[in-house]
Amino acid sequence: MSKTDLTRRGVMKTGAVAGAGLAVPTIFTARSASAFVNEPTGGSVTLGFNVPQTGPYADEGADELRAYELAVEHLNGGGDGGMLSTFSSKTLDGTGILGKKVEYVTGDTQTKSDAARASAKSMIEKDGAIMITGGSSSGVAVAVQALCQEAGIIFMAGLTHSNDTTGKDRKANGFRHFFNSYMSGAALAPVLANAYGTDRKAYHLTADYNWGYTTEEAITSATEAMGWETVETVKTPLAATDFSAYITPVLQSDADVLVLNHYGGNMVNSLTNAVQFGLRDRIVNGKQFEIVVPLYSRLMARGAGENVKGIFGSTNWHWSLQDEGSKAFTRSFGTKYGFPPSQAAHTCYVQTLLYADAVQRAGSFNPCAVVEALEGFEFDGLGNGPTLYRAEDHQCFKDVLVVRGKENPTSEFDLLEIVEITPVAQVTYPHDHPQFAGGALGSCNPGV
Amino acid sequence: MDALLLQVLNGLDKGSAYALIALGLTLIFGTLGVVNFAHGALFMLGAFCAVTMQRILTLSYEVVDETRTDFLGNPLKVDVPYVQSWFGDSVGGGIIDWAVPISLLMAVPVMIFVGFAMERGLIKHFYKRPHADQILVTFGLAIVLQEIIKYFYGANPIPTPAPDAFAGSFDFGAMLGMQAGSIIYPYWRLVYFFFALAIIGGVFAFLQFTTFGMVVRAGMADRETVGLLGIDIDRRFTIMFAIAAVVAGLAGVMYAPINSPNYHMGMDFLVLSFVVVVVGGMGSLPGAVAAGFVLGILESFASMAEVVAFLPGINQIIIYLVAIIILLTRPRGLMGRKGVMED
Amino acid sequence: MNDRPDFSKHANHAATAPAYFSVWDLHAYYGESYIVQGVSFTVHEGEILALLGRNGAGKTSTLRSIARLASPQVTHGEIWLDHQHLHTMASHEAAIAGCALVPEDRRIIPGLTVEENLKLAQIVEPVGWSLDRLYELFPRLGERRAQEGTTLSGGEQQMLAIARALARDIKVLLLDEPYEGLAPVIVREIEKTLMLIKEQGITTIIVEQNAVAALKISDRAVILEGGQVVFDGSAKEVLDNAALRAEYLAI
Amino acid sequence: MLGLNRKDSLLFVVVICLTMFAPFLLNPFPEGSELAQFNAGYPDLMQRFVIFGIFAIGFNILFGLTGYLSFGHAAFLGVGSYAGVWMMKLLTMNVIPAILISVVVAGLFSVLVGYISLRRSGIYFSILTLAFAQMSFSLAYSVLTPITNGETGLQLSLNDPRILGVSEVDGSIPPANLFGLSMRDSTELAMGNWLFTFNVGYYLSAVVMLIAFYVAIRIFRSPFGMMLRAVKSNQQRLNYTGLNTKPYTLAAFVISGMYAGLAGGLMVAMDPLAGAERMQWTASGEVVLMTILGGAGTLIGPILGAGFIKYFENIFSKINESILHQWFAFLPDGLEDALVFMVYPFIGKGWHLTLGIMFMLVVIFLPGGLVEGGQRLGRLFRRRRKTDTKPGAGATEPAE
Repeated sequence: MSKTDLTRRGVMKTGAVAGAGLAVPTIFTARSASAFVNEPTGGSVTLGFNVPQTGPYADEGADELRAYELAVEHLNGGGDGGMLSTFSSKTLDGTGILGKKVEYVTGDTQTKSDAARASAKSMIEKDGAIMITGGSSSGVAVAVQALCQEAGIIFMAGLTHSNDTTGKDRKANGFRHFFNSYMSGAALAPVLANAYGTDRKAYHLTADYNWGYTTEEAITSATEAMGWETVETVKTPLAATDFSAYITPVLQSDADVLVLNHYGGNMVNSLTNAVQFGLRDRIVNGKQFEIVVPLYSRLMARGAGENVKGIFGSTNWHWSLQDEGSKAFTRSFGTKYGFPPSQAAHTCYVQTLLYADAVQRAGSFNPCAVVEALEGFEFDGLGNGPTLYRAEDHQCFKDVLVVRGKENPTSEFDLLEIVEITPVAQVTYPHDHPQFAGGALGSCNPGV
Repeated sequence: MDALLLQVLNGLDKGSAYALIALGLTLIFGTLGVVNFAHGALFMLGAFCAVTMQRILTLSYEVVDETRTDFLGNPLKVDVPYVQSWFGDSVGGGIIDWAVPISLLMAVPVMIFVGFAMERGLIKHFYKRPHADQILVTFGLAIVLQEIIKYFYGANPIPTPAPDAFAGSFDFGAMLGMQAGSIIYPYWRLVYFFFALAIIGGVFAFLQFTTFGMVVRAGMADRETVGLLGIDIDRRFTIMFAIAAVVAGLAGVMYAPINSPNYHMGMDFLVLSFVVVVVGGMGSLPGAVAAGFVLGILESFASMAEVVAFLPGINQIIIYLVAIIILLTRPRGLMGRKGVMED
Repeated sequence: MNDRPDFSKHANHAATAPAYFSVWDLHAYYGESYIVQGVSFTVHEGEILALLGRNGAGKTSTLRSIARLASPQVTHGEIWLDHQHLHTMASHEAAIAGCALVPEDRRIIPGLTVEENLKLAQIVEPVGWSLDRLYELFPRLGERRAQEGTTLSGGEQQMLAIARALARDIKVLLLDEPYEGLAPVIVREIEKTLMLIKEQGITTIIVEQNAVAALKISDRAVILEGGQVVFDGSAKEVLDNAALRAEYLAI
Repeated sequence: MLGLNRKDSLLFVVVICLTMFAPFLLNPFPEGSELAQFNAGYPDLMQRFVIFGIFAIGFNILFGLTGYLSFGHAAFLGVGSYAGVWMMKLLTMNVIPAILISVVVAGLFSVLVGYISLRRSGIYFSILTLAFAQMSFSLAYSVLTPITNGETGLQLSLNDPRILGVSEVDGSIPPANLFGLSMRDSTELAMGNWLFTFNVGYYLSAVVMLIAFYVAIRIFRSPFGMMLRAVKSNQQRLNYTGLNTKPYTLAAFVISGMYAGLAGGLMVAMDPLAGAERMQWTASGEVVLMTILGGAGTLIGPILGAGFIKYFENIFSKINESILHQWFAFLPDGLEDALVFMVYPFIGKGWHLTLGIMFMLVVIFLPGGLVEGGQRLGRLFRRRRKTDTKPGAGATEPAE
């Protein structure tokens, strides 16, 4: 078993203290002694991977953690280098970041804002993490992003799909590579119109919290622009486990499409229930009844089993993509762990690389330098084609995938097939688009 | 009208699950006086009996298919279940298809064992301890059981489909002479409802018509007097506990196809089940069952778009609201008796 | 205090046979309250003993202590029944040893029929009278055997409670307020039953507010006051001694 | 001292020392050592220790004294948090008004909930409080999103009006402060290989906790406290005497609700965010567990319980596989892997399992909670000391 010789902030501090002279018994160090918070002074730099390890998203968190470990390995020159070789920016050479060995600490967000912030704070205050990344829900991402802004740490969001993360809750120190509700709508609507026609009547079931609201808004406005009619939108409690009471009224409406703005366990259960109630066998207004799941996750598709077959949805990335970056990442992840990576793993891996590259290009770990390096950064070779990190809202703009549940999966990881790669131009929106209004980045905060 | 009928139907299966869990909780409350926070975990264990049976039946060996490749470009390894290769595709496939009903056979001994071990190993020592201690220890146990399941099965829901024979849904609309397809109800949910009725009926019959059941009923009503008649009620608790565990476990097995089991499904049901038990009335079995169905149906009604439009958020809080109203107007719940769990 | 006559002499003990049932220096608490404060007395086989005293004197607590119920908590003392030490037993063991308590409020078990209430008593050996014989003795119970026990009238419930005790093979019967709230006709009927029980050789301890009625059928009497024995003598003595009755029984 | 008896004074002094020297006590291991992982002396966790300590102390005033088991106490903490954040959004970043409004709002809410719930006792009371808290949680999560910001949680933004302050400073939200002293400010002290952090926010929380603890001692020892204990041991008897116990229990309920609000306000002062999940039943259950685990009805127990649970949550969850490998690196490879394999399920993502096992062990072997564990240790120690010295030497008690 390979030993990652992890040392924490401790050794760095020890070095610093020793350098200052052990003869002096006590040294008071005010925070302002360094240029920015947690400035790495030793031979290593610590990143904080804050993912759900308990609770319903624990498996997703585990996959994110695998990707982070892989990224650290590649940054430190281990393994096959993964996407380092396909990444258009060539500053990363396997010698860590700015010559410092990359180390990491992990924490458990529990998919709760409070716990996630506690965990992030512990990484910042105790372990001296210079960057926090991870998460598997928008609520957590927004909460941790705000914390990092206050603490003067860079936050590279993991899986967060709500418009708000780079909309009304955007922050100067926070960056999102993952796509968002608006992009899902923009990518899905034309495909849906193409497959199901433009005179459809849609019934929405929406998880009763922020992500649900933004997704519902994005999908309704995108599909209505195609000529669809929104018959009804119904909010379902997050805690609901059985959606039959929400599914049956669909039978009595004249809707011929059901849109499930649900994620995770909610999506598994609502989709399962909808299929149980025979919605997919219905013919309404002479048309076959259809179900749409705006945001797909492979792990959740697995939970829904047979029921996902033929159902459209969108996803940030899929391992079956054939570009060089995706192939390199899938090979390297698959060789190490024995199964293909999820989209959550992909976005987390890419975020780590993007951060490392930005530091390298800026020549400094200073958050403000990193922000500057990432803003307006254009790159390619990380799996979604040419991508822009937009300066105005710190959102990545890249191709979005429309996928469909596969009819004949060859394994439990091969559940989705790519229907269309929606080009980036089609999902780009102005940064002051109404669905993203109300936020302000503020200025970068180095923490001192 | 048919919308209301539909919601009654919807309430039935949720109500069945509430009723079955509440029934077991009440048995334990009523006879043993123990607040069992691990009861939801028993429901969850039942569901994972179904998952395990599915895993056992689909134990596979790998066959390399040279014509196809896997995600890394190597020849694809296809899993072939032993059962399928032994009995042929149709019979073997059929056996796998029926994994959930078959797992009932496994769940009974497993749950008896779990219930027995729990009572003898742990709960027994807590009869005379304060309720607070009982809560702490059973909550700890619930976490441990849950985490063990998570360790082996992961945190994701695991699809556990019903046999194909029950895959469709029943058209009440056509049967009642209404428009076809307006009131449909999945077969498996009907099965679940009747299964729940059978279990509830079985438990009641057992309590009503056996000597042991008579002792249990007497013990729930008045432990002191039962002791005065020379009966050591404590000794019979193990069996009571095992019965409650089996009821919860079977409820879990049959629930698996309705919603894919995950490791925290027990906790999701636990709090609501406590509310159901209290609303029904402490120590009253008919109360627990009635409250389970009533709350299940009310929850369905409250989710109707018309109701939510009128009272926003009512679908989120209906059960708790009803619980508050009932407890304030009927101090001991619907059918509770004086003196049970009031210390 | 010297002018108060000392009634607590154990004068008549030596004259009779060795005690069948005895309580020795019993102390018991309800939580913090000290209820039974060193009670001692004996009963002979086949005798009826009236345990008398005012409200709160500790009569019911003494009976409950003897039946080994969880409360009051006995902290000290011994209870012997036919060479068996009840004080070390749990209540169900005491019941098996032959001790039967008919509690004050009868405690007919709700939800059970008359017959089930009786059957419940015959689950554990040793059993006493058969159901047939009990129905013969209490025909009204036989008529209502399928009815829920708690729906019976007060008198019938009292009979059911006594019948339930007899359904077990008992050595000592502890009756707590058997006449309470009952019509005189029924009281007479119960008195008859108690005499019948006495004929069977069963020892009885009866706690009763209606001291005169209790003394009428009793052989001996023990009077409690403040958790202690203040009189121990023959029933006749109490009936004859008006001063004594006035002092401790307010009659 | 301060109107406390000798034993309580001693306890209070001990608690004062523990909280004031916490940055030292909680960082016993030198930085960089393998055991540094177990250090808890960083600001966030120390703040959590004392804040949840306040929450548990308050809960114990209700549960430990009256025996009423509230299963919805987190609602008051949550409501207090929301009020605190709104104060910071609208009025000022000074933490004093935020904390005060949290206490007041939580107090008012607990009057309402308590007045209704206290009409029942026993498990019925527990379910009523649970129902209120779950309703608050569900509504805060969904329908009340305009007030609570739903799932994301209520937080500050750059365009908050803030009447007595500024909306932003150079594009950043101004930090929460006490008359200009930022809660985030820390001073670090390096001694050899040890590094100690003294944080303004922690010391503010610690002082507040000490006051809360002192008030709790006074309540425990007051006639009011005696009356509450009487309610616990025999409510019926009290009712027979014609005494209406409800004002007393309601007062206890409101006091403990205000303690919860105080904790919520402090949480906001340390970290200006209020999320709905603070009100979920699991959060209410957590304070119940803290109190029972530490020792219900004892003064110090709840604080110990709070520390115990928060320590597990924050320290055990962060140990991952590579750290384990590092610990056991000195062993031969096979043995190392075997050990890591055995320990791994209990740490990192398995920390819940360890917590569950600890709950069970404590309640099985220490029926009085951690306090009883301490007493047993103390007795063991004292007995040994007594046998060491001569009989009769037990009279030599430490002078104050």
